[in-house]
Amino acid sequence: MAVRIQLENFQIGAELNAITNGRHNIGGLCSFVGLVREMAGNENITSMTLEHYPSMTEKAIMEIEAEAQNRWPLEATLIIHRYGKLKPGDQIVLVAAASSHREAAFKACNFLIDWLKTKAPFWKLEESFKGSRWVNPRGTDDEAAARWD
Amino acid sequence: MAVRIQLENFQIGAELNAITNGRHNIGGLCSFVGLVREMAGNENITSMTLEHYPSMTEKAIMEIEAEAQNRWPLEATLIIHRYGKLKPGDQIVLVAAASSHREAAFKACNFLIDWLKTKAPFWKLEESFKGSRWVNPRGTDDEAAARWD
Amino acid sequence: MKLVYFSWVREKIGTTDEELNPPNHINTVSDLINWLASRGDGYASAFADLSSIRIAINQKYVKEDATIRADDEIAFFPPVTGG
Amino acid sequence: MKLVYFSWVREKIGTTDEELNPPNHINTVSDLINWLASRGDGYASAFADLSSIRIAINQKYVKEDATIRADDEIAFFPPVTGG
Repeated sequence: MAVRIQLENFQIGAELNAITNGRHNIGGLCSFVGLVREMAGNENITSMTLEHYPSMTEKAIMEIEAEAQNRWPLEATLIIHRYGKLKPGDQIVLVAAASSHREAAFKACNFLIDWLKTKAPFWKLEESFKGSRWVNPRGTDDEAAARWD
Repeated sequence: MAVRIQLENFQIGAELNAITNGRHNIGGLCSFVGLVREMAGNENITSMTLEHYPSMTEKAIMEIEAEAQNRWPLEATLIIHRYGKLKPGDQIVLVAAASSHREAAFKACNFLIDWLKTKAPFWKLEESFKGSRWVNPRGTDDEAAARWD
Repeated sequence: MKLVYFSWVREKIGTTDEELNPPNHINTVSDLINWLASRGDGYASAFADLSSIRIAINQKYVKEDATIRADDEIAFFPPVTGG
Repeated sequence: MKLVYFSWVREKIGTTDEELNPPNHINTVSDLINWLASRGDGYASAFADLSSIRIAINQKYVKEDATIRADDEIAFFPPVTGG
């Protein structure tokens, strides 16, 4: 039950351990880390800048988290989303869901990242030697998000 | 592309970082950690002992891993499975799949744990103050595994 | 009311946010968009394809037919690409 | 041939593994199971419900109709519960 929007990097191990430490009712912890890829289409990107809507972002993500809590019996959820200028290989986002059973953990984690993609107010600017361009949402992202409607 | 069967615990952060370190073509890393729950049905368990078939286990899991590699475009996979006597809250298994796109990472990770559940030669003995009993496979595990047939 | 812009909407309009007082007959987001588009090329370009525009009032997603009020914070931006 | 047992199959039979030389007419896993079940109560109990028995020959899953050879390692165990 935690949402953090931050410039800084995060330590996956420390974050995931904090979820399960001392908890004996968690049977499965599913997590997803999104990273900046070097290749965007056929182009090598040098950096990616994430813009967001500060006063809305946390609120929007907390609503997504609350929706996941409603849908599945979760022991814990965590969403950390970075903004600012990132380089290829950098971590962008960490999503985690813990439950007594693995199916709930998997589905909730998948749901969280799908809805983040299409509902969290972030915009990605890919920068290469040729210039910069705003990333267009992928149609597959809308389809993935629509699975949960 | 790594399978480890071990008595010792593992560090999630170190394991996942090793997958992505220096790799700039990974867009998504999905992982799942299975842990020992304190409650088994209505009973408090004091420990769980995992027996396995040493000469078969690694081979069987490598086949599952190879099948995942065949089905999805994966940049990396990792499966660590513990055996021996564990306590509530202890980590049992770590499964991770990395891909350029998140859908492949998610599906492969989910596939790996589903097939591990029904195809990797492990048996769990739950120990409580009332005695010990071998865990029966859950019907839902078979259904989950059958989704990928 | 406060208007805020993100991503290429911000770039086309040329500012991150502004305080504007539209005329009284501007009651909905749709009215507001038409009024803004008449204020200059940057706005017109930003709002040229409404299928690419998402709207939030006071940090909540709304549709173009939503009613606007004087003290609202109204945000315009392209489809989001989080995660 | 080498026979290995796990979980409650091992407990019922009372040993982790053993070297046995079944008679010549024992050609399949099914034959072997019937022969073993006739050797004592522990075996009979272990093989009482074949729907709960899984089989591997030389570390590969097989069905009951699989052919067995003298130098095989044949494993009997309940359905697995990995992960």
